[in-house]
Amino acid sequence: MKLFEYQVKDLFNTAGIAIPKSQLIHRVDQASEAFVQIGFPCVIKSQVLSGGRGKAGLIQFVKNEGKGMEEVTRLFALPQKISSLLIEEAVDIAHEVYASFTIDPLSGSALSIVSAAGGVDIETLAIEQPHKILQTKIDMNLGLQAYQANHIAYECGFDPETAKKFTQLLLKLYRLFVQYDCELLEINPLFITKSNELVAGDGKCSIDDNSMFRHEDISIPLGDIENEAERLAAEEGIPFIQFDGDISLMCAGAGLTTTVYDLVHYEGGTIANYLEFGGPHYKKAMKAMEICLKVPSKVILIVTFGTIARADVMAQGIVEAISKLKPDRPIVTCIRGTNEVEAVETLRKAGLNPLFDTEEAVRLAVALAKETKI
Amino acid sequence: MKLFEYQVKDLFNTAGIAIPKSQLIHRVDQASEAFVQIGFPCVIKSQVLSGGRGKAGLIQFVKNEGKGMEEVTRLFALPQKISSLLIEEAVDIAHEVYASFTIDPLSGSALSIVSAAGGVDIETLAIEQPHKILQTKIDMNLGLQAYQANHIAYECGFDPETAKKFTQLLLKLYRLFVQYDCELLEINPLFITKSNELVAGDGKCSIDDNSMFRHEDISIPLGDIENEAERLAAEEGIPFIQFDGDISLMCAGAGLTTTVYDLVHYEGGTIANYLEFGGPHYKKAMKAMEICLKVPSKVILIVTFGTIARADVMAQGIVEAISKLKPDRPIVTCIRGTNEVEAVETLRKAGLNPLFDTEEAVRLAVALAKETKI
Amino acid sequence: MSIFIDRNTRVLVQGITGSEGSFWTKHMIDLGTQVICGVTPAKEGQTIHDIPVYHSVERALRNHVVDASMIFVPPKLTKDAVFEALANGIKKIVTMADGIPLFDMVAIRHAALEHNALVIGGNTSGVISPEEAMMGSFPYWIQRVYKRGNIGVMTRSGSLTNEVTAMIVKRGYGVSTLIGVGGDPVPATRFSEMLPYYQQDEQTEAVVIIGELGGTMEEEVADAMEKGIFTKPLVAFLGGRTAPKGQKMGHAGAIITGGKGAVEDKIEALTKAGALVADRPSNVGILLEQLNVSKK
Amino acid sequence: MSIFIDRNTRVLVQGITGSEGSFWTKHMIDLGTQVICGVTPAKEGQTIHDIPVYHSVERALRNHVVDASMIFVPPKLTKDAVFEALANGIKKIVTMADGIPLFDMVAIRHAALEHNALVIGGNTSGVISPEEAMMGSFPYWIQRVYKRGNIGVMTRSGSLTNEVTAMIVKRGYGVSTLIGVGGDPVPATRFSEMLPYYQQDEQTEAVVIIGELGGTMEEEVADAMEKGIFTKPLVAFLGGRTAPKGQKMGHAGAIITGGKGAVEDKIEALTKAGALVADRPSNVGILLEQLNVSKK
Repeated sequence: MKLFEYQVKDLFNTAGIAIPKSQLIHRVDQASEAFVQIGFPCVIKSQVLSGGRGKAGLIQFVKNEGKGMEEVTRLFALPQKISSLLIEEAVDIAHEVYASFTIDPLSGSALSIVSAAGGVDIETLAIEQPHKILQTKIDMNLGLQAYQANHIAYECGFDPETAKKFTQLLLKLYRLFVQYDCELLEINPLFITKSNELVAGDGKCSIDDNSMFRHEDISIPLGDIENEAERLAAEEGIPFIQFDGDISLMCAGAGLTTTVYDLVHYEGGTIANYLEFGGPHYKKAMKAMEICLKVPSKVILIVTFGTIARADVMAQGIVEAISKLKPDRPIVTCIRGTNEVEAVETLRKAGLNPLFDTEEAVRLAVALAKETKI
Repeated sequence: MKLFEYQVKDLFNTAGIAIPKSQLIHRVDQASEAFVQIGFPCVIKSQVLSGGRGKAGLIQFVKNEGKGMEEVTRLFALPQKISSLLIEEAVDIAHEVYASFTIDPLSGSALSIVSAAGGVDIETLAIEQPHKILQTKIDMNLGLQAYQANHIAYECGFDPETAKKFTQLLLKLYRLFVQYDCELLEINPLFITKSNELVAGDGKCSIDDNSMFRHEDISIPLGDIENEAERLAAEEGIPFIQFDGDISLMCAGAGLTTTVYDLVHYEGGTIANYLEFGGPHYKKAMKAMEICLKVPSKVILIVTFGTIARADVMAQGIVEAISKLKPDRPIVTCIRGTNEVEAVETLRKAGLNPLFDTEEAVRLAVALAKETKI
Repeated sequence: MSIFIDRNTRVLVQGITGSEGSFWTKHMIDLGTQVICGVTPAKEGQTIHDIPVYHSVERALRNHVVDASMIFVPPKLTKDAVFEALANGIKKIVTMADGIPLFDMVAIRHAALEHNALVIGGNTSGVISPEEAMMGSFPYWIQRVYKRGNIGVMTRSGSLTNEVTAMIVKRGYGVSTLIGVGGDPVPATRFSEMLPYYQQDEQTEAVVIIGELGGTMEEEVADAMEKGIFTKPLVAFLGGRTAPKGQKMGHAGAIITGGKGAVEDKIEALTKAGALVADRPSNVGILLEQLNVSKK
Repeated sequence: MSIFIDRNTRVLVQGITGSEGSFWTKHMIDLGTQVICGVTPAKEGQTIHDIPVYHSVERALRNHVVDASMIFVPPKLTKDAVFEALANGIKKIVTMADGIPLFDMVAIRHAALEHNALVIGGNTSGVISPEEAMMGSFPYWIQRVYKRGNIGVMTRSGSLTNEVTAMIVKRGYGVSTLIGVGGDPVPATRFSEMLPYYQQDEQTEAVVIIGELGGTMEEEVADAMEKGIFTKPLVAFLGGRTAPKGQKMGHAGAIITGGKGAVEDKIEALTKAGALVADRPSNVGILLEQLNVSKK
């Protein structure tokens, strides 16, 4: 689960990592008070989970209230329905640094990634100047050791005062990383201010979904999710991503889903959404179809090949969902695996035409999507 | 640092390990109220750090208030000045178990020691029926694993319900052991009640002195220390043990001290107290001598052979202490090591007769102690 | 000869009394697997399909000699179960659960390396040598998918594996041993670590890997081919060529790669190493034919 | 030849700029020890006694080849310093601090075993080969204590070591190498683990161990003698024969033994293994004479 910037900064704050003074607002009428609290110049930061906020104009530096109110009004009025803005003091920046923790799957360790060259384009830097990125493996049975943090700090070329502060910061960041079962915990950029303080300018945190039971204090406020289908999926815990194509996918398993995704594209089709119908969700046909129907797609394509996720149970669920929800668009099924014979029978009895070959099902779905378009 | 029983039970309680209902009293007039709270029959347990409380009559089972008040009055009146009593409900015991965690210095692991045969005479059991004592090494980088606790529980022969409870208890006890840097954390006896609950009947906890900086929430209330010399030593953090012999030892180092202890006994002398004058305490001659003078000894014997604990500094401190405290008993010094020549000079100048051979010093101290006696 | 398991492999089942454990143990036995004992705390003395159950692995091993452990416990208990098997000296372990916390998988991977053990999983259907033995939950009774043959299969997926394997079988091939390394971002054992076993296995004439976007497991396979560690024909199927970047579909092992792991990179590395890469499941068998892999 | 260190041992000093580190580094050099670099964070670029200082061990090792590390950091920082040395591949480490938390020593012992490294300490004066080299803080200038010779010494004590060694020297003997394994309940290296080095060392004709009540290190020495791992003459001095049970004097490694560790048990085990046990320091030299150890 990805957290919003303001949530990540709350975590930093409780861990003793300095953050800029800021205030979160949910409505335009909260802006003036926030500007009084924060002062000018300040930065208005849209709280959305997608990347590239700067390039998309979702982060604005403003020098006075007039310009500030204008931007707040504009951002809240955007079609993507931003639910909150972080009004944040502008920091006197001398230098920017990148610091993160993630996992190294090969060695079974945590990995500290630090670059004193900043993180504006860390991926490019990784390819072009890899020596400027310090990667340090951390035995998670022992945890990050002070000597490791200290060594990293001096490898960054920091002066002793900054190095001591950076060492402490890295140790705090690692503790958070472990405490919250993070896949990724990142400060980017980490500001070194002109008065030589370390301040987290922005933060990313992705918490391992499988560990969420240990973090009941953390959640994405569902009210902050704009899209109705996304909200429904989030409520049910069903993995779901909406795109802007024609075909709703209700597939089982990440591998089969991405394969179907590819096959649809090979046939010239486009995807309206991904929805995980496998694993623990195979009995949720009703809810899954309800979500797909909220998406402006033209066809629903159901592809499975399950073992524990029994084909007959899935087929039965689909039949019930169709009978109840009376979908306004065609449904293509290709359901195989455990008890597939019974599944085919169930679908046939309900008047559906169950297919048995994935490529054939994809071709039919793409054809139907095109027909509907005409 | 050893904790009092009531402190250990407080730790158990916060960790979710059940303890009998109890109330701590400091004065006779608090007893009636405690008896009302706890009811009869109950157990009156003197809060002292020494072992063998039962045999010494310091734990009393009472069935009514008359007998209870009598025992409370008697215990508070004992010459050893017991500062608190724990009034504790009597538990319906079906079975007693021993469970503790300590350290295995060879493997660098923690060690779980459990015996379903109880712990009344665990040392004897260890020699006579070692198979009845389960010892399990725990990799402290990983911690006690549930499967280990589970295996121990079933090796004890517990039924499934008890085994599940015992597994949980052991995991909680291990967490406490680690949280408080314990040299030893012991539940002995652990009661299995007739209603199949696990209740910690008594507990021992010895916290590593070198880790006390991590446990500022824990301390032995100095007011509870009866003996004035012991209290002074505890205030200064100087290791000190009082015995009932004639010669006060002010020695440097555990090894040299025990050697001098032996030599005194070989010569027919007896020890009044041990006091650590080495390591971080070598500059504390004034306080060390003040403590020794509180002890009813006949001679003070000072033996050192230090490197970092400089002989000249110790000698200077002793001279100053003598001049200020004007001791009422003879002092024998045998101070060697770094700058020993200067030390000898300092002592001579002050009119002392510094010795240079430990055995000679011991012989003199023993002779002086006998003279003084006559 | 199959790899990892065969009819002589003596298997202990951890979590044998659970509904999944019991169900799939029966199937494992029916296929021919030698399940000899099981472990579920509090259930010692019971039997499941005539197999004796013990409170702990250590207690089971007092009465049985065991070669491998099959773990059917829930995700939150998986780390403990794997640690128990490792601590008791078991060197072949398959653990199925989907939903194991990431840091638990990190600890499992770390422990497996330290113990020099092969731990397969989590989030996998396990290991099967069709018509021989299995540790896991494969619908081996669907013969159009699980037919014995000379193609080794390694996969990160579940449903997709059935899809691809069905296509291989449709083309007239069969499978020697199929190993699901699992779909978690940190599998306990990686493709490249199993390659030497396929290289050595006489039954295996070629290997098919079913990869995914994310991670570097496919690149490591290419590396092993470049280094001559694996020299048999290899066909890879990789989904996710057209997937939008930065999105994580299901539990794809995508996220934790830092710039690496795009499907194009994998295709390039594998092709350079001499592997053929299929763009759709139905092409996998065709590519095996191109490599002149026999259909025996 | 001495053991552990000699004039060819290239020593790094961690905590070299501290008052103790600086003071004893000077003495180490004066005795002939080859101290070649030092580490103190924030002090890179400085020199101490002409020795270059680095921010970290890894940075020091970019410019120097090192055989051993001498650690002078405070007790709370010791574990980190030892871990740093171990992680950088240093296999001989001496760490002096008195007051290291127990669990830190457990972690150090554990790590030393895992790295197959010799870590000496904590709570020790270190290692000295008189008139050759030292890592630690011995008053080597007191010649009535620190004279070169053929007696290996191992000790758990500080002041008592000076006492006993002075008695050995008084009797006409000298010391080959003296190793203070340290007075903590969990020393990183134990008596018996150093015995093979003394066994091999040509300079060492006999060994004196200075034990204490508590723990089982003396029993392990007896065991090594019984097994023929150590066959040279051995004299033990053990204090604490008359000590009251259950009391812990200073940091004696007494407590953590669970019934074991009484001085009588140690005496019995050592005597049975063929060692002589002295009841007072002045007898140690006499017992060496009884064993016909030469005074060269």
